[in-house]
Amino acid sequence: MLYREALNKAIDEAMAVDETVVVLGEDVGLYGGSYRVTEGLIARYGEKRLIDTPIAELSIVGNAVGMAMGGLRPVAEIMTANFALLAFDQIINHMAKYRYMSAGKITLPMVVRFPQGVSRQLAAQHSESYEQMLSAVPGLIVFAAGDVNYAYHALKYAILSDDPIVFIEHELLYNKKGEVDLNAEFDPFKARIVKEGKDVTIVSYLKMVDDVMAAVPEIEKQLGKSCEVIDLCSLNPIDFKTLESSLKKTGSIVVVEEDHKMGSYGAQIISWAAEEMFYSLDAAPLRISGADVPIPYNRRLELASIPTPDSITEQIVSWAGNNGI
Amino acid sequence: MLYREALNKAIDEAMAVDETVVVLGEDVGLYGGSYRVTEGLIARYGEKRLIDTPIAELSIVGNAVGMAMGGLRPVAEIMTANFALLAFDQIINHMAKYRYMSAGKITLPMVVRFPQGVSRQLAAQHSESYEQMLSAVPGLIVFAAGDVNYAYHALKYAILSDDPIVFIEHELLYNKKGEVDLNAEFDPFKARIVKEGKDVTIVSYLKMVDDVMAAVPEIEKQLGKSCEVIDLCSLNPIDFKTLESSLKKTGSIVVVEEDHKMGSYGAQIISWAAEEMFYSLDAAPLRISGADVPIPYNRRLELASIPTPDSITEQIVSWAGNNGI
Amino acid sequence: MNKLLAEEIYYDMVLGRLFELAAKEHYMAGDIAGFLHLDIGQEGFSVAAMKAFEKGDVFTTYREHVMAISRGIDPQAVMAELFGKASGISRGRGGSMHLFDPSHFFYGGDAIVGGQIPNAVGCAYARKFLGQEDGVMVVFGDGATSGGAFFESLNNASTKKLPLLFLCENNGYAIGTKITRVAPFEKQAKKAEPYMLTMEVDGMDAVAVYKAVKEAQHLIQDGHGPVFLEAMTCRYEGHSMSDPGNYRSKEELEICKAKDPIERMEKVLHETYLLSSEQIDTLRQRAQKVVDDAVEFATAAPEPELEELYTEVFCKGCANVVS
Amino acid sequence: MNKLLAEEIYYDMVLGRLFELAAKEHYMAGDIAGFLHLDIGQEGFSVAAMKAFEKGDVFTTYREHVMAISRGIDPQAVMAELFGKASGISRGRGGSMHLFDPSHFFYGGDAIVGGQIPNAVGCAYARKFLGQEDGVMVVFGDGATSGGAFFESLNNASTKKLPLLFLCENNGYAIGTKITRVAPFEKQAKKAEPYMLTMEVDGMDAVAVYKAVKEAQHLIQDGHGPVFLEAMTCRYEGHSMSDPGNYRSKEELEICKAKDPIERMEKVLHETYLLSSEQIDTLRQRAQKVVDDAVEFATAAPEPELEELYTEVFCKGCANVVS
Ligand SMILES: Cc1ncc(C[n+]2csc(CCOP(=O)(O)OP(=O)(O)O)c2C)c(N)n1
Ligand SMILES: Cc1ncc(C[n+]2csc(CCOP(=O)(O)OP(=O)(O)O)c2C)c(N)n1
Ligand SMILES: [Mg+2]
Ligand SMILES: [Mg+2]
Repeated sequence: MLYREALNKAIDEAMAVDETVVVLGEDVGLYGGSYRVTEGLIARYGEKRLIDTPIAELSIVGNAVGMAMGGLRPVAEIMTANFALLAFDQIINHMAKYRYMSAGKITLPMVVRFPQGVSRQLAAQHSESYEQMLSAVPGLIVFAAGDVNYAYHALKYAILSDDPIVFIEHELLYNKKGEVDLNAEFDPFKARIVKEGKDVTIVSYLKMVDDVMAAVPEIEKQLGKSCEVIDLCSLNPIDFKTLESSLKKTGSIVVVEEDHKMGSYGAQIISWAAEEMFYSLDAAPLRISGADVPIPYNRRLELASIPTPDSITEQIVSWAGNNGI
Repeated sequence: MLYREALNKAIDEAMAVDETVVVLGEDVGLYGGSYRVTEGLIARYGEKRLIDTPIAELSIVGNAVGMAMGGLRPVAEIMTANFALLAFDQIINHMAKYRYMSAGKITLPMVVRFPQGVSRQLAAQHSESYEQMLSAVPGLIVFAAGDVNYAYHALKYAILSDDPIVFIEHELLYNKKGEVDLNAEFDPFKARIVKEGKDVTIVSYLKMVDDVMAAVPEIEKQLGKSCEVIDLCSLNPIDFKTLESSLKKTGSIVVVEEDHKMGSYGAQIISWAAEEMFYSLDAAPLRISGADVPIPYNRRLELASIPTPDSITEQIVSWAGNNGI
Repeated sequence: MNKLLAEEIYYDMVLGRLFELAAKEHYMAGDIAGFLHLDIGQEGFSVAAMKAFEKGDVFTTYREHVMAISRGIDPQAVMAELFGKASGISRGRGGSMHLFDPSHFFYGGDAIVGGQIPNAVGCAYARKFLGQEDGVMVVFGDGATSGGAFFESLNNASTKKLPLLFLCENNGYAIGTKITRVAPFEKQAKKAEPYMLTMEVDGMDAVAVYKAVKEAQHLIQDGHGPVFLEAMTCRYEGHSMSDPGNYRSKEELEICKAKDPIERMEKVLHETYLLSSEQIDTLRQRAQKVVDDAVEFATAAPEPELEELYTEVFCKGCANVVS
Repeated sequence: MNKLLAEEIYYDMVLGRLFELAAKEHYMAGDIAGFLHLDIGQEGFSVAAMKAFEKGDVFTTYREHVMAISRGIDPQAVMAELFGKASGISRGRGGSMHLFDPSHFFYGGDAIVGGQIPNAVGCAYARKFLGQEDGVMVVFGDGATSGGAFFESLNNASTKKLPLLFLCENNGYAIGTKITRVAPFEKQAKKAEPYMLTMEVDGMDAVAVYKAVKEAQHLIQDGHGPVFLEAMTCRYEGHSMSDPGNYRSKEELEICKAKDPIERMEKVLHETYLLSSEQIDTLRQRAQKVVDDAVEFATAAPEPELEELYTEVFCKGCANVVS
């Protein structure tokens, strides 16, 4: 199944079991979603549940908040992360806070989902990542779907849960193939150990997990060491338990993320490791991030602005050298 | 001079030397600004340069961007940080990116200023801090005025500079007293060593600098050690040189910030210390931050949600104990 | 309007006024802090709107004490909230600006100007979807009519023909800025004209407000789509307790106070419903007693426990799930 | 309109069409990537608007190649930008959606729908402030007329009586969504009626667009305040190269293509200005040559150096200042 099909299946099944689930966003209905995530759903559930909205992101989220107050389970789609900025007031001042401010009287069973990240030459206004900002907002749960199985299970969980959840997808993953394990018990808050290893812990999420995995064979070859690769999955809350065990085992940590380095999400992970696991660390932690520049259009520059399997390999190998790993 | 008077003086002098400086925002003109920062300026410079806007933050920043394109030097005031969220698209997708996207053809000599932070029982929608988000945006310079002298010099610099600059003030500092040193050479990008010391480096900014300074005598007494206190001043770019020297001297670092801990601005500082200064660190770094909750109205809860001199003392003393400092 | 209702409206207005005066007093005494926005002068508008919009959902702003009480929320729970106490309607976490009570279909207390309007649009969609026909009312000030959230909502509510009453409380000012200085015209209903039926009412006349809101609610319940009603009002106090209000001349304020909605309603009670001065006095006394009790209750009420800091942030399950 | 101008407009339209066809071809060949939004079908609108709004500033969207060229930006620099080359107008950093050239008063290329509109408002304020009387024109699609940025701008431009022309290119669709499905009416000028003079024009008729924009620019230059002009157009291609455009029926597209602005202008040249087929052909060939040269130039142009990644992010001084 493709990643986008897994998302579609999650929404479809949630809509089937609960009639109050509605989807809203630009082109989500007749068009089937710009990444085809909601394809076919309008035929099944009609225009009242697949709501094509005008281009007004503030209202997409603001209306979803009100729908949740009024008894529905809205799933709001923002076409691309950058446009979510237009809805930040509704996401941060409203969606994230009403429950707390009302002392729990208001619950907002809602999801805001969007794709983010660097795709292929979409330039500065279409290539951003906002997990850094949104994971820092108390009251929001933030999931990041790095693989097909997680995409399906976590989105379905998110839609049927009573919490306000931000669900992040990656532009380049929609056509990724993978299996959905329907039998397994699933916990969307648990980090996923993508590959076990004993010498270096590499923490990542979203598309960078694939880039890390692409780099690992070469890294292991060059270093003669084994890497444990972890997909965080839930960006807030963070499954620190899983990180802790891994770090205790390996004594080192590398975070790989696509976003700009300055003030990045990964800084939180490294900061945690330094604060809480200092005496388990045998080496300086390493953060591999994007460059601190708006994303340029030109392909060479674009690729130079984000980690790639090659640059990941290079940075980890050189770091290992400097730190006696 | 009061902090707000220093800001006023900076704007006033910039308006006097450059006729293209205009100020726009809600209640900045006739009313003189809700924190009286622009008091008296409309009488001097008229309605065309002190522009009272309607309540439309997206347009306040969006218009300022256009004014800068059209040949003015706008200084946009957002009444409180939370409302800046409404303008995040203009700040992040436009103000921060036009120069880069246009390959330098467009320059935006503009400032967006706002107060932030926990004041006194203003509750969840009026108590937030956004340095975490805005410092992570490539293309924006972010200043945080922690004292009167910096407020004056850095704001004047910001207004007369050709860069897009976010200028952060703190709700509780407007009536703070201090001297402005008019003779000294001033570099707004340089961190300020508020107090020298040799055993522990404490990094902070905005109002927390005062809280740290209030805590330091007791900390030093209890520990029998001396603290070096640094006010970061420029949050992006960061004056890592000053941090580096201090850290090399003390071998330890504590960051104190008011914002929620998860994904905070301070995580960037700790992450840098762990990545770049690991082998100079004698102890696990410590990050003292606000609680991961929306800010509650009740005063006891509100105080419990942010660091105070007492809690700073307590945390540093207990950390020192655990780390053999 | 029958006599009972007229009395009730008058009583609520007086209750509102006295409540606000008590809040003001206790703000100055330090029992209440933060931003405190008083509704004095606008009680006719606030009360009549709540009474008229009987069923259905109400969304409003930070200037909402009188509306909350008139909607049926216990004044004690409201005053305790202003005091930041555990017995407050938001358990002391919200304060004056954030009174919420879904059991009274009251989602008041948004402090982002205009922020509640798209929420009300979404709620109207939900109610219509669920076949609940009472409609939704969203109250906002003149200051909210220049922001994107407002405009997008006009457009969206109109496209979807939602059962939504846009109720604009136009008191002429947004903090210190006169609306006419930052808008192209004085009456903001004009902005809604391309989208829906617009109406205007004297917001200092409770009876007129009651009738207008009733009429509007009937229209939206009948499937007419959204309606915009603008009520011209004025507030006597500064914007909030921290605003000295120097931007208004004494004369302007006098003209405004001459239209006092309570005195006006009193006259209606006398002249139309033939209430005696004593009967009116009894109502006042009853209201005073309720306010006194509310203050007493709020004063005695306990502070929230420190553990309250961390409740209702995340889902209950999260912590376990992760651990 | 004199003959020379008519020829020039026709020439630019053909140049635009051929440029877009070449861009399409080179997108499919992999020389251009990202989102590529073609203006085919709308050249009459784009060219005439630029020619008519002679002086003054222009702000527009991602669908701006034809406007950029018609504004006077060298087609080679535009094509090189699409190719992501160092000789591109934005040195390969912006791409198709982000063509900027202040030397031609062209601040086109915003890819946030509606995002450029408040910028244009601010620019109009600045120009008026500085006594520069040419006015500002902001171009946007029908899809932008539902977002807060647009509405706030109507209100603000009207309050300040700014010399600003709101030029709406209504092609009936925002990607796959027909405007009438998400707006309460078909013509979006209605939204501007409370604020300013509104006008409508057939966007497939270059001569009409030219006249309407000229008239509007005169009005705003005469201190009349902002004007809203809506041009009904249609695009022949999908929204961008990644959109198959299945949401439109063949018939709908045929009707649309029957109004082809280039054929129409050709007729005008023949009938009004008495150009021969040969003369028209010469214009076409000239345009083709320019496009061929642009492609050749873009192909041969160098890639940006890797150091380009880090230029113009911060102020020049910063690094030194800190170090
Ligand atoms: C988005 C936003 N911007 C600014 C503010 C600050 N602010 C609070 S109330 C207010 C004035 C609102 O005026 P109006 O809507 O007329 O309501 P009134 O207070 O007159 O009842 C302003 C500017 C805010 N709370 N939210
Ligand atoms: C704020 C924002 N939301 C969504 C998008 C995605 N998007 C790009 S173009 C577009 C449609 C715009 O339609 P319209 O304004 O009619 O212009 P047209 O493409 O038809 O010329 C959308 C939804 C965007 N770029 N910006
Ligand atoms: Mg008002
Ligand atoms: Mg369109």
